[in-house]
Amino acid sequence: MNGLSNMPLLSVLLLLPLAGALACLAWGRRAAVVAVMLEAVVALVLQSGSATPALRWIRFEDWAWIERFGARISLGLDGLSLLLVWLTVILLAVAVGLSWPRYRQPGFYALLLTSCSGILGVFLAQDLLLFYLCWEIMLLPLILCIALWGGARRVEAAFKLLLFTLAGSLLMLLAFLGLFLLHGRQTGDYSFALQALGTTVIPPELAPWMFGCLAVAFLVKVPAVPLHGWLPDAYQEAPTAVTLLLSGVLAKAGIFGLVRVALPLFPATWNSFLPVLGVVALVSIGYGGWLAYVQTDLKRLVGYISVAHLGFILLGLAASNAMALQGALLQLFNHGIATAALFVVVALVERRTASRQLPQLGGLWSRTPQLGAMVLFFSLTALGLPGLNIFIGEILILLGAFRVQPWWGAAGMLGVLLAACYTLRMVQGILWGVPRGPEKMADMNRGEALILAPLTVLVLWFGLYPMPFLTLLRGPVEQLLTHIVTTGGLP
Amino acid sequence: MTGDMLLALLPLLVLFIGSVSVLFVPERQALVYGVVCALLAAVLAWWPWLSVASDTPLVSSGFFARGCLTLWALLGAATCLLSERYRASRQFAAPEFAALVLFCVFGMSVLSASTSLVSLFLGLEAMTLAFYVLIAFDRGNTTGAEAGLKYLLPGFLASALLAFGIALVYAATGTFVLSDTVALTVAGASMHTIALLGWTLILAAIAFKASLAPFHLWTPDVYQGAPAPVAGLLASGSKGAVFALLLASVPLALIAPLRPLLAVLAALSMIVGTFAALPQTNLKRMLAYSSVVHMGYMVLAVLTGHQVGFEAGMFYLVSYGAATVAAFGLVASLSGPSGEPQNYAALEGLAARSPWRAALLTMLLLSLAGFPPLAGFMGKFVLFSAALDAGYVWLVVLALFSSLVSCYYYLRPVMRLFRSGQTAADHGPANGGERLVLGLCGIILVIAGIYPGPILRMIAAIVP
Amino acid sequence: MMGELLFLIPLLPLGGALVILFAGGRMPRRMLSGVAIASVAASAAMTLWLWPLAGDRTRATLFTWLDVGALQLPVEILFSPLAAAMTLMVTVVSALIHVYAASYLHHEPDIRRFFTLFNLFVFAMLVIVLADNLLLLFLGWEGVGFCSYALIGFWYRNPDFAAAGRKAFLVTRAADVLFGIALLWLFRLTGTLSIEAINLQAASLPPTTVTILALLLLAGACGKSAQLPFSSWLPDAMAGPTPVSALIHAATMVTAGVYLLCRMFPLISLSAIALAVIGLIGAATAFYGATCALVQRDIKKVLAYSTISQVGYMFLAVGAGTVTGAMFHLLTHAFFKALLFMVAGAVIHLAAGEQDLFRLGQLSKRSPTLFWLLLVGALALAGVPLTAGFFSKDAILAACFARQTLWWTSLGIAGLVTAFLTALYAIRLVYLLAADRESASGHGPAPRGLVWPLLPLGALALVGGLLNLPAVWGGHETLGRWLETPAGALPSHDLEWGLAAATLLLVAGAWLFIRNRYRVPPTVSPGGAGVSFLAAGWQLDSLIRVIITAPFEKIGCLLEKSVERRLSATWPAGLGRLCQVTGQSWRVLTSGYVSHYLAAMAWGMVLLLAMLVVLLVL
Amino acid sequence: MIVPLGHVLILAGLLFVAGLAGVLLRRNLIMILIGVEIMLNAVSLTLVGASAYWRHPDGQLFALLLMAVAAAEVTVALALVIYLKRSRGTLDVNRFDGMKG
Repeated sequence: MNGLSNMPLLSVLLLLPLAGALACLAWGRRAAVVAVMLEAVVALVLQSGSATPALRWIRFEDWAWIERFGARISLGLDGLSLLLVWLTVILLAVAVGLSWPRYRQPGFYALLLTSCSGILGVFLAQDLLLFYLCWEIMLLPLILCIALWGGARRVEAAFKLLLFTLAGSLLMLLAFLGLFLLHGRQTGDYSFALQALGTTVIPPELAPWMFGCLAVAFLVKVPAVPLHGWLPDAYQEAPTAVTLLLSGVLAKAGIFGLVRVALPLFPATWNSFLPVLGVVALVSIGYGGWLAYVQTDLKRLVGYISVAHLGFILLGLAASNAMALQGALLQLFNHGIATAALFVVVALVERRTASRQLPQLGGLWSRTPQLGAMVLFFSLTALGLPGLNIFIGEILILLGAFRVQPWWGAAGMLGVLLAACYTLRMVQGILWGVPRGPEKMADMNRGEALILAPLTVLVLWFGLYPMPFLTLLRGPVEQLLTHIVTTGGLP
Repeated sequence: MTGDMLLALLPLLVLFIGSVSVLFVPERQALVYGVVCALLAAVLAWWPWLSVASDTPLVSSGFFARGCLTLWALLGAATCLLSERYRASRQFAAPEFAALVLFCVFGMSVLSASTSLVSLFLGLEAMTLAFYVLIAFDRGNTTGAEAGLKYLLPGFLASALLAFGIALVYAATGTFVLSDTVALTVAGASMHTIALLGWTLILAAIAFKASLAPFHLWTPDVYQGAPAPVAGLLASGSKGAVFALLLASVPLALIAPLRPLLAVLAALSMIVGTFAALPQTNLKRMLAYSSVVHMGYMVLAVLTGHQVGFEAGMFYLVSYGAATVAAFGLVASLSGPSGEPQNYAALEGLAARSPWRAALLTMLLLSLAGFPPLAGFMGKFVLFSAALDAGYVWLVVLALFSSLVSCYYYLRPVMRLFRSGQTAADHGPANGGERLVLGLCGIILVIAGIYPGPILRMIAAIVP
Repeated sequence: MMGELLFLIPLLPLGGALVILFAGGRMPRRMLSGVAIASVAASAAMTLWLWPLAGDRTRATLFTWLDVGALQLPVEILFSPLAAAMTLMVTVVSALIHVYAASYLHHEPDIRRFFTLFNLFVFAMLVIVLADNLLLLFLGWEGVGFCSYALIGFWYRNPDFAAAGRKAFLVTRAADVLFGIALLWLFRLTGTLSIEAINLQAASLPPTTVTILALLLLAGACGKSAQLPFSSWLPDAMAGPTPVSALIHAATMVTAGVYLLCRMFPLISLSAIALAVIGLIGAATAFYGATCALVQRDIKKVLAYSTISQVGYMFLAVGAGTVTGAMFHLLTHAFFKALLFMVAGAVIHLAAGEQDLFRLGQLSKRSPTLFWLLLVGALALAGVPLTAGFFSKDAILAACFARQTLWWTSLGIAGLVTAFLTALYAIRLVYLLAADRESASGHGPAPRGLVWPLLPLGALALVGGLLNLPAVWGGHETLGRWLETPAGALPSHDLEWGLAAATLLLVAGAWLFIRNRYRVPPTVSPGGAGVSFLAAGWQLDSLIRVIITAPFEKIGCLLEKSVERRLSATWPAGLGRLCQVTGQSWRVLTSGYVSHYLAAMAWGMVLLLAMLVVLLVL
Repeated sequence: MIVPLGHVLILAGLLFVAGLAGVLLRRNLIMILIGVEIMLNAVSLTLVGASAYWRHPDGQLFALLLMAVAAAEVTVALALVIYLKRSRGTLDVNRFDGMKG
């Protein structure tokens, strides 16, 4: 065990999916399963080392990369990234499992794995260039997946997603470059290390612009409401595995970026940005929820649900106190699991009914009660029923937000009502009423149950006993808060 | 003329002699001979006891000149290797083809090594002359002749502009030595205006060679009509050589009044190239417009006017060159006797027929679009950071915008590759030479993208 | 520790639910319902066994649910006398209704789902009752909401039934938003969510804040308890199976709002305005429910409106400051309303599903036992002296009049009027059911399982008044002493006697009126405008539809169509198209004519030269 | 120097523009080539003039070189002229518009 933990596990974690992707291309899609399993094993080993919360990092690895720019391959794992690594691994497994009967081409799995490499890189990178590199790597394979395996308007959807997110990431690149040059000029040390760049003195006339670039880049990925134009089409047209990763993990990467990159780099600007973020968050909650209520396509519907839920997470960031931040960061995981589960059940429903349109569905319960129960269960999760995981995050966020800005908390509460409106409408459309569609359909088979079972367990676990995970987040949140307080001038 | 000078000129001589002697080599071995000559020149450039740094009056033999020569020689070799099957199916006269390629490489090497306006002119003309013929080489194809004409006439005009520009600079400064002319112009001689006029004309001629807007209109037609390997050489080599000159010997950015001109050329190229590439459905034309955009980026490197920027420019050239040569090489490799698969429609279903080549083409286009972790991204990254450092924020923002839009036209053919196509393939499997060249380009793109340190170090070592 | 055993009270029904959920598929029906009944009955037994703990207000902690920043939130229960009384009522009534349900649903194929949800409901209800902090209470609060939703829509094939469930959930959740805001606010103010701690700190809060908080809590309670203006879901909720109506929508869940107010009473009582509003809402709802119940034709809807009305009394009690009165009425109401619902269920069962009062009848002939039980329930509901309903209702009215202010006196008079109306519809129900006419025929006598659980309830409905017999009647106010809750202003003996007399008069009047009106069984005819207005619950539904639901949907569709599909979806696409068009139009430049290319070069040169000239001149 | 350099440059400039005009206005390939030749002659004139002005022979040498290069260029051009005339039967440069866009 000791020998194992001396290995550069983070690098292994990062490269394993890539290796898996190559193996997929060489030996077929079974390699993907092996890669996912190995990845889970590595994550478990990392988890076992997470028992010392006193340290800033559970694990830190640093390799030389491009000396010219002082760019290094530095990977850091703390409680937050560990949680998100788990999320990535779990959702990758779910995505692979869900796609298994449907997509036989190894290329599909290779792309999924490649994307996961990028995602893990984003969660681990402590060097901005590496971060940017991974940021792009995580998206492109998924876009190719959409373009190649998506629905009828796949190319359009893929391009839309690409252009939106790329516009964001180019802005991000601009900000990174500016920061790199500023820091280099100030200190003579040209470096992309996040730690070092955090100390840069940014001219006050530049700071809002640079921060704005980063904020847009990250909010596009989330997406927050005025920047969500890519979402409905991409979610609708993408293969479910991709939709699941997009909403389950990539959205998290956006929020993670805000917390891990934008905040430490621009603490002062961050504080003046919070009111804007709060409004954006509330608009996301309200607009996403309202639109979710009128959707007829299930994937679009779940997509908007996801927008609304992500709005809550943003609200937590906007509140920026211990409770709200911890809730928001926990919610990253919770929402990932919940939204992935919703997409999975939607896919399973579609598999049986060959339709995703609410008017063509109905009375599923009478034919597939087990699947129906799953639809109901995960809808209730999305609805924020206490005892299930989404509720924990939401209530912490709301409690925290109300302390900072009462009307944020109150408006957020209205979002909870909206959640009930749209989820129950969905449940009503799918499960209840007169049976429509095929007379007979098979209930969940063992494989499908195997995909949903772990998600169910996680939803309940995080809903009923979230303390172990909240403890994991305590260190990172304190870190952020001290950063905000000491350098951002917030009382 | 001393022995040292001869030794220093040896690689050039090898290229020149090779280009003459290849005419006497039998048809079947001619291209191999050409490859051997080019590689020999490349090796000789770095052979320890031959590499004496002794500048001749016209051409330098410094590290940069030798590095460039190596690059162009490798490009020439790659062109020969890529043309083997292409030539065989079209009954090209191999010796003449190889001779012209070698001569072209010779011209490029002289151009990028030139220390004098004379050698600059000679090198440029040598290269251009060879291209005139190479472009129209495929006599069975009438578009080839049209392409030749469309390169020839603007080329003539550009030559005249260049010559007049040189004459004016000479008239104003009284010398042909590049460093002196630049220094005198910067210092502001008595005939400052005449000198500036001359430089502007030279700039216009160079803009033609590098196909900067609005001197770029020939580019798509010529790329489309020229044989694919030749177009590859034209797109990477000739432009590369011109920019190598600008980066090493003619630091135009030092002449303050020319900077806005360069900036405008860059901006126009980015905008025009980007928008014109959008509606294209012909791969070669798209690549042509994309090269306009890329050359616009390259101007940024010229504009920085300092070492770091020049290094970034060279790195960008390498990444762009590798992708472009490989892209045109792929078109050549996919060509059958009936023609080249230029239209996107002809590329449909390629992934199913030849997955490796489809994957490579995808990679090349992604690299050109600047997606990490490929060389194109790293190239843009170093280039834009240098330009930002030099203070050209608006140009960098424009460049980022054009990169954004460019994704659309690069990815459009990619999407077609993976669609199930109906078109029958008339191309055979790639031969050894093609595999070697394409594979190498692919590896360069990945390495330069993921671990660019060594390449950057090499470039830093040679850029003066 | 005995205290930890307290957790078994809610966990037993939960365990039952889980067993049924996971193993129910492989169980025979009898065993399945046996598990359900046994788990709830065991819970009731536990409550009795652990009853002594309530005297010491025992707390027990299971584990830490949340510990974030300032928030320390254990999963903790508080077994206070109030909670104990409520727990006992819930478990006992639940156990009886479980037994009833087992026979009531003996034809239903999917009883596994039914009993899972039913047991889950009991669990959630017990969590509400026992929770020590507001968040845990909220868990139960939403939990019962969900179970109610799923059970109302139990017969989901009928989309209307499912929609009724949805409506119930959404309306209550709308109120929960306000409750939730109160929760957030309380946490902001006090830094804790423990109910005890909040109540202790309440006195230090500014009065205006307390008033607003109390009103927010009131709103939450109104939602759950179907008080105005959140009352419209309850009549629709009758779509569920009758045991569900009896348990959830009569005995337990709808009274959770009252229970919440009772728990938070120390806070609420600090604001006279809030109390006045609570009283007003209670009286208004009581009157509203009673008027609507008068004209209903669906037997279950009569009972539903009656529930609304009776819960209104409880609110009135809280407003008048008599928590004891509220709890007393809550308990007696649970007995007689559960009884009435179950009688109604049995009647419907006998009539093969017919629910229209005008098509039912001859109950006394077909099943005398049921008729007597109905009579007991109706008399208790009407508040005939000496029944349980009489004492609890009188206690409330007495508390109102005892305040001796204009406001409370008028509310008390409204309560008296309502009592008259209550008597009217209760006796009308009996008359219509007993009427001698052709009625829908059904199968034989009521199964025993449907009858015997009613007997203890019937007994309780008759003698439940002994729980808190006022001193005037020779009692000791046992319940009040046990609960240690405020009993409000003490009424004078004269007032008590006067009220009793008034009640007797009102009931008698009502009986005479109904006897007169329904001696001849009424024909089936549509009523006038007034009747249909009352029958539709004062058109509350349409009002909500016009004011809230319809605009919400319309704006949503509008957003989708105009903003999302057109604007948001087209502006990126529009930009893309703009780029495309630009590119397309610029293709003209590459005209294919060499002379144009040459000219372009010349123009380019001119451009460069012109720039140079400009620069030199500048 | 009898003629001032300025005058030479003006003349050369005029010649150059004249040649340019020929290139731009003519459609016939041969005439365009002649235009280019005129421009090159302007260059030669400048070079020779400058050479005289600066009093060293570089310029004249370059002029000689230029002639050689021009000859080579024209050789290639004429070969193309013949090929085009044979294959398409015309020397109007705007008839060759098979590729555009």
